[in-house]
Amino acid sequence: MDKLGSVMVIGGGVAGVQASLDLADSNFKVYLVDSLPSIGGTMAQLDKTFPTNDCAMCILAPKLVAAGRHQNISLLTNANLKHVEGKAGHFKATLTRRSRRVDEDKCTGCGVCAQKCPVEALDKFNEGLSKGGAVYVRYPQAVPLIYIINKEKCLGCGICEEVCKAGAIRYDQKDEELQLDVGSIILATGFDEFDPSLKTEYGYGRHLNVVSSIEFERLLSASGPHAGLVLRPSDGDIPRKIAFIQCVGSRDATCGTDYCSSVCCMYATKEAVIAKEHMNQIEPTIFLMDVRAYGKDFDKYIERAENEYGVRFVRCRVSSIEEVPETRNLKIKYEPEDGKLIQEEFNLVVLTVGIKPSESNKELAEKLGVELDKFGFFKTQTFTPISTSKPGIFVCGVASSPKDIPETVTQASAASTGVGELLASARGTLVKKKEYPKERDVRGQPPRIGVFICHCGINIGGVIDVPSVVEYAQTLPNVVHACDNLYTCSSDTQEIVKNRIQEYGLNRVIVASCSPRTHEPLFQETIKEAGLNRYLFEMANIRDQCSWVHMHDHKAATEKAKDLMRMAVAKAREIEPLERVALGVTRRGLVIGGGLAGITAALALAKQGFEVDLIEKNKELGGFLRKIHYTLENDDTQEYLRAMIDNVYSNELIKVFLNSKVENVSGYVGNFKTTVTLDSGSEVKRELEHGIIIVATGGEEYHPNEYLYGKDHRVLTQLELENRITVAADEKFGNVVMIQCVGSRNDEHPYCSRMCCGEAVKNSLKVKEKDPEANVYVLFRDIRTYGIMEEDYKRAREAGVIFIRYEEENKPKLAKIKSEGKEDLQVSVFEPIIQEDIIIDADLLVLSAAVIPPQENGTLAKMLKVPLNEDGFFLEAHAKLRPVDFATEGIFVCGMAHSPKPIEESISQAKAAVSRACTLLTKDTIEAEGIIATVNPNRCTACELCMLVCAYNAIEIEETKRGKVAKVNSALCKGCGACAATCRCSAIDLKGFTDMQMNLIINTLR
Amino acid sequence: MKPAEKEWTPKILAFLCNWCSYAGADLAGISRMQYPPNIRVVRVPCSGRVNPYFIIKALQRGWDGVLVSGCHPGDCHYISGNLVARRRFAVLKDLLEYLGIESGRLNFSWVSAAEGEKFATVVKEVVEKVKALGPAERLVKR
Amino acid sequence: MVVFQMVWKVIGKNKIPTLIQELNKEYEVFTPVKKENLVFFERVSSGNEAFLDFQNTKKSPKEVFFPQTEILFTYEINKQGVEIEKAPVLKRDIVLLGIRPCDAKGFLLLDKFFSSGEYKDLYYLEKRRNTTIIGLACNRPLSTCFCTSMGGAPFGKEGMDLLLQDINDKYLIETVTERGEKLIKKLPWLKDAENGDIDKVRSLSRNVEKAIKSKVSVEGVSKKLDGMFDNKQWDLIHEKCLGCGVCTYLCPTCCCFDILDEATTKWKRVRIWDSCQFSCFTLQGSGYNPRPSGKERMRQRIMHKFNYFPKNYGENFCVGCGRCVQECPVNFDIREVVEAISTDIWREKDE
Amino acid sequence: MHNVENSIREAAKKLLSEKKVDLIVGYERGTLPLRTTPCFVDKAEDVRKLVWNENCDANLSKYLLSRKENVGVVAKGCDARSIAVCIFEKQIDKEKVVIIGAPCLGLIDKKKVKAKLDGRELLEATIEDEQIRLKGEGFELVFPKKDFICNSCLTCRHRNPPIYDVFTGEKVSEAEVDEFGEIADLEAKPAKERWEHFKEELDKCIRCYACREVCPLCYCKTCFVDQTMPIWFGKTNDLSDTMIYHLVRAFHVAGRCVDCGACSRACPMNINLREVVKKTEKIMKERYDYTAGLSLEKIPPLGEFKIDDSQEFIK
Repeated sequence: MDKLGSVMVIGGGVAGVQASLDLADSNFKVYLVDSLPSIGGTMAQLDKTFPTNDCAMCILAPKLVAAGRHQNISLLTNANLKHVEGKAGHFKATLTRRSRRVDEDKCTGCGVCAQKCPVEALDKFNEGLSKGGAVYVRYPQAVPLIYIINKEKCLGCGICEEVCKAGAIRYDQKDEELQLDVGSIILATGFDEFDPSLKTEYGYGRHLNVVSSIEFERLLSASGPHAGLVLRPSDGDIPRKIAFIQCVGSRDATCGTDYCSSVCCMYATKEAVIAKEHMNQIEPTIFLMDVRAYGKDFDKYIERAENEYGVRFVRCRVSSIEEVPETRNLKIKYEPEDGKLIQEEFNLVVLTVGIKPSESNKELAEKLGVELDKFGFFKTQTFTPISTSKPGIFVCGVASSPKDIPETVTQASAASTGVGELLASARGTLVKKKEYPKERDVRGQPPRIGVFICHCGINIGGVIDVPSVVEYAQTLPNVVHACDNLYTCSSDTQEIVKNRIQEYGLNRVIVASCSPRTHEPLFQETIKEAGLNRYLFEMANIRDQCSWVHMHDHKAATEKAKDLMRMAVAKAREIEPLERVALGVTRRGLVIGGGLAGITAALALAKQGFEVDLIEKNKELGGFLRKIHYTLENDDTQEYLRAMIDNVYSNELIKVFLNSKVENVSGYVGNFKTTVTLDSGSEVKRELEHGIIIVATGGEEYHPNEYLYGKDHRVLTQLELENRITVAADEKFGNVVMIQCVGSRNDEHPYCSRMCCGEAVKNSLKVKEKDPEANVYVLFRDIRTYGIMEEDYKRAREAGVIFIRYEEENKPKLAKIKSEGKEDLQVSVFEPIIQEDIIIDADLLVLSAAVIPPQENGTLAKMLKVPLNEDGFFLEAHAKLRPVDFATEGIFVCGMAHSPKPIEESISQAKAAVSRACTLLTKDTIEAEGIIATVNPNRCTACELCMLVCAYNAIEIEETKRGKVAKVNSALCKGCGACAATCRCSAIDLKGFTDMQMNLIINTLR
Repeated sequence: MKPAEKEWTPKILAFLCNWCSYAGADLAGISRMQYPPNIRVVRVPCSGRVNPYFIIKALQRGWDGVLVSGCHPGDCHYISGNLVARRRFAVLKDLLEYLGIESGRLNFSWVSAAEGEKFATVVKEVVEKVKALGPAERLVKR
Repeated sequence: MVVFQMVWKVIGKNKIPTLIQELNKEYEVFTPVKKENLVFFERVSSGNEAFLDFQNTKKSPKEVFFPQTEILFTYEINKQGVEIEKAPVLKRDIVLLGIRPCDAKGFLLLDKFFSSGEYKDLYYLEKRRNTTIIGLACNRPLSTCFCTSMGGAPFGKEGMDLLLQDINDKYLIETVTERGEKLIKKLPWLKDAENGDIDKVRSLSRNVEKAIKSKVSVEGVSKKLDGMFDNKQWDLIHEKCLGCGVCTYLCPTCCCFDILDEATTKWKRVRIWDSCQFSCFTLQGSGYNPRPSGKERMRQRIMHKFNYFPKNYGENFCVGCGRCVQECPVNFDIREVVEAISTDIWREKDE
Repeated sequence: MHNVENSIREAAKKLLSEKKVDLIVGYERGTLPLRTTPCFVDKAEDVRKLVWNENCDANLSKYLLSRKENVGVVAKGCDARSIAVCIFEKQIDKEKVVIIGAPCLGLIDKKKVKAKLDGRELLEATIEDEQIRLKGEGFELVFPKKDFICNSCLTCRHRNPPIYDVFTGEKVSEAEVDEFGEIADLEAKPAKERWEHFKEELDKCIRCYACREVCPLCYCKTCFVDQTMPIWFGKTNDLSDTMIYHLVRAFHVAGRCVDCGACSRACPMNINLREVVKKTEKIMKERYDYTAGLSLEKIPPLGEFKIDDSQEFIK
């Protein structure tokens, strides 16, 4: 049966967008379906993201725009899945596209309709906190930027139809049905927020000053209802004391949500920190059970919140909230660990709501024939974290279980690898390449500038005297044509632009209209279709940054428009055609590290038809996983590993190098050369060529110095215990004491090792299973059984495992007590609830030892020119949205090389790394940026300052006839211009934003 | 007073990074926030592109004030362009002020893509400051 | 040639301010002015500013005729083309008071440069033609002065219209040219000099000339340099020279310039000083530099002063003021070079 | 002093005769009182030309830039530090330079001497026992040497070269000095007064570029003021152009300047150029806790960043 090279992605949140981009970039046709009128999902609603406090919109918007513009992606918004048939390789899907009452092809997104709409409707995006019209977009930067009429609110008054000069309003537009044939489906349906009114004891909906955390997020946002001011709903006062109540709808059997929502501890802390940043007088308190800061660099964030921002963390369950009628303040009753009941008054209470499976999951599961778990998430398995129960249908992000943004993005890429493995044979069959006329060579010609000035309906023309700007433009040097248009972006005007280019022999084009951020690519495409290099284009933003912001001063706005015109012309006179250099790609991968992540990556690459070299430093494959024998679900990991290793050796495309290490790496994306040393008795060196590198060097178990480890045979690590459990047939365990965080979260290793809480729960359950009489004590600081693992934690407690919390400054102590000729191990720990030391005689003391980075990471990082974080793990390009990429293109990271993590996450990451790699390997050539830095060798002194400031390692020093000079690698340069601005000699310039152009712009002052 | 001075309204040159501040300025427009019409925006890929020469040249040519705005630390589209630039600007600003250039003529801000309001506020404040200083003179070449 | 009556006048030192005050009514008057520890030639507006108790000024007075920055004209480009607006011309005539004989001789050399041949430099000449020079003889030459080796003298009159000669509390004024005489006539209150004073000045002149110890044998240097373009010594002597413009900018005879266009609110065409010692002096648009290193640049300076100029104009292009010797940041001493060439040390070393 | 001078000669002789270097860059007697001049010795027998005294004021690292041969260089603390900066910036090949480090207790500032003599010409100067004897026509004066020490030396914290290959003489004790005290008064003034001050000071500039040419850090192939395409700033002696020249030069040496004082000493117009560059040194110290020229590895402030760098000036 023939497979189809197309994919349907359901859900346009960050997961859906990432999966779509990866697929589209590796030559699949993508249909991105969202039931909302625009993509962006929950992340578009966030203010800032932990742990970097990045502005969510700043980092997400470029991805949304990229998805909106990608020629291999079709956005199907305001659409729902109706029906699916077929199977992996060829599904037939029927969709319903609900009417927007706005013509998608005609709407320019100018927004006049919304300005004039007389209806005030509550704004859903701002969580009902502010008002918008009946014709609206979800958020200002919406993709696609097409308005929609809310038919429930619309009065049908006809005003919008009247003011829309583009004629896009269609009251009579009908819903339509759409058929899609796709090879595979990805579910990225995200989640719903828990409805806090279900927890009646917290008074949400009754007390005005009790808000949900999502509402609070909007309050914090600069684009939110109060533009970032934190004001409480009842009276608009600044709340001084704010309480965050954690686990509202998480870890709560009473609501059927026994799982941990995984993200709330961090996002509540983030909200507290940002509230504090916005208004210093705020005193935030977070009421929680455990601080689940299990992610990379999360603990550091919590520490800063506590110590630098003064965020107070109180461990307890809040029993009730009462409103003080006069002040509308809220009295919170809670019982801290010491058991004394306390009542405290707060000005505002934020309910940190948990994650709920999307309401649509049930219906989708039915239509698609896939299974849900008992909570309503799409069901997956440890070893196949992105596969649903039905072949050909993949799932990613929170659709399968609660997770944070990087995990979600990782899974989205991983799902794309899932598709790639399935549809490798059909790759590239459904994407079309656009043909353009041959580019006119305009170099050396005097500039002939054409200026097109847009009225944008009345958006510009209503404020700026456009004809006078046209007249002015005609007087400027090198301008040979200037005219005005009603909508320059409309398709008929595009034709006009093309005709004028021919008619007047234009070789530079300026459009004065809206923002280049949204419209430059469109106009560049137009001039390209007219045979001009796309870079021979310049824009003057006379709408967003002129007519819209000076609406009441027509004269000044017109003057400003003329100035902007003059600046654009000044620059246009100096712009030159730029080339996007095509670089060849060696379609072969290198994977460093033969553990779980490395093996998974190598197999995923090979399954998609790429040759792989897999390098392992030890004498056999398997890495850390060799020491793990079973999972929480009781799957046999060793069996899985054996099968994987067999697959590796039987795959002709994979070449394994054991006892090997990387000696040297040179080259760049698409064209790496690596020297590998094989130590098999005598040293052999091999040169490998490949287009990408995946770093999967794994982690190691910390060798504890604490608690007599290595000095007493009764003291083991968790992995050793696991081995013993597996080997020993029917052992009696007696008193087993487990101590968590041995070597983690301390000065030496300040991070959380993430997997140990799960390990401890898993092994204690196993001990109890093997020997029900055994007593298991787990001494912990925070139990971090995030996500669905929370259920196992509950299971362990139910099985009689005793969990005792200890404070960092009051670590458990171990003593050897001599009695009857033998020495007993005695563990004492301070119990915070009874406020006393308790003493346990331990037959086995099990240490949950930290996961530490391999020492050779340092050398490898230097060779690859990629960074490590403070803890010695590899540091990705961006903690949120580029979790497996490095800033240096063509190099990726996965597994424990990135940070400690459990099996399913390593697998997801490995597949994600492969997906990112495939966006390069599936291409014959990589197109370099046009806007890149260039070196003038006559000026360069090779002082290397540019190399220091380049974040992409794109500059190297080259020996030439004239001596040493810097050289920009066009494959790596991203065109930020930091080098150009840093160079004292002005030996580097940035194409597209040259010194000459900037100089002329500055000189336009009259 | 010469007639030209009577009619003086400040002209301020603003270098905005494409990914955050320029987007923030767009958002101010999309949200129809009104601010004084005295700034002229130059779009640059990153605040890291802003060479000190751009700023000094603007002052020499008689722009009454300069604003450079980029992504907040950590938000840079190019990872660290804004952080490299921050040091460069710190030194430049300290030096210019030391030479006696009025501090209000040199302005720097971090404005994110979501901070339309902040952008409008920044512009208002900068324009106010420059208005209070009067027309640029000290470094201007006539 | 116009014959005129040589007159000797005398002026008390305390009357100098009065003199300047009076000249100021009709002329732009430039005199030495003391600023902190340095003495410069500057336009003065009152008589008290002049400072005549100096050895020599820091900068040479050449900038009065050849300013460091001179706007030649301004222009605008519009749709019609280029519209030129000439720079303003001289409003009043100039009097330079207190010019040392070496600097006055320097003017004569500059005159050759700016007025010989086909192209006359009008900007220079207009100012030069309308200037009266009142010199001031040297009673206390510096240890680095070697004017006598260059054909000058501490009491030299070359290039002067009038010469002041210092005897205790007064100056004797010697009329040198008709222009000087004209000026004297405008100052009827000046007393005639007595013969005794004139004699005193003559003997003083001889004594001071004898007191100049710094001698450079410049005789025949020009000729010797003819064959020395490729002498190996050039490789060595330039080595410590850093290529700054101190020597050339302070020199009373160096007069290389550059012309460029500048954009302010209008376009300006500007002439600025340039120096053969700068690495970009001969740098061509293509990136090629015919004088790529300090060696060629140093050779140019020496050759220009002691070979090319003498060939073209019959005189060395140096007046022995010693400014370059005094001010060179690395103590490069042109006297040593000339001496070495003259005494054939170079030729011997080259062989 | 003589002690150091002898050991410099010995070191130089050894280096030359053992062929460790092809050339020694040092100082020889100048042609004027209180002057020395750079000299280049390539034969062991010529080392006796080398001198060492309070007038060895040139920063000889300038002569090491882009040298092909192996060179031994006489270096004071400040000179050695600027060599370190140039080595970091790959302008001097570490492998080709032998630093003959010498301790320095301060150079004589001939401008201070001139100011003291107020127009009278100095014909002879001798320094002995912390005293300086100045002779000229009709005068002979004796002053304490300390009255004439260069300002850059008065704030020096590195009298002993922090890096060297051979050390000559004995190490001297480092002084506890107020590094940035000399610009404190100026900094405290209102902006307008600072502007007036610099205006007056820099108006003297004749654009001879002596400051640039003596500076070992000014090694650009084409200085920004000499560049075309575009022409950023004018080369005239218009105050605005001059100001900007000095401002940008100061910016360019920020985080690199070791305050050797060569620019100030070279200026024929007696402009106190250190006043401008000293500020950059202070900024680097206060903002980034950085002192230039103390290490061959440490990245200078403008080549790196910290996420929590000061940003009080950014809104």
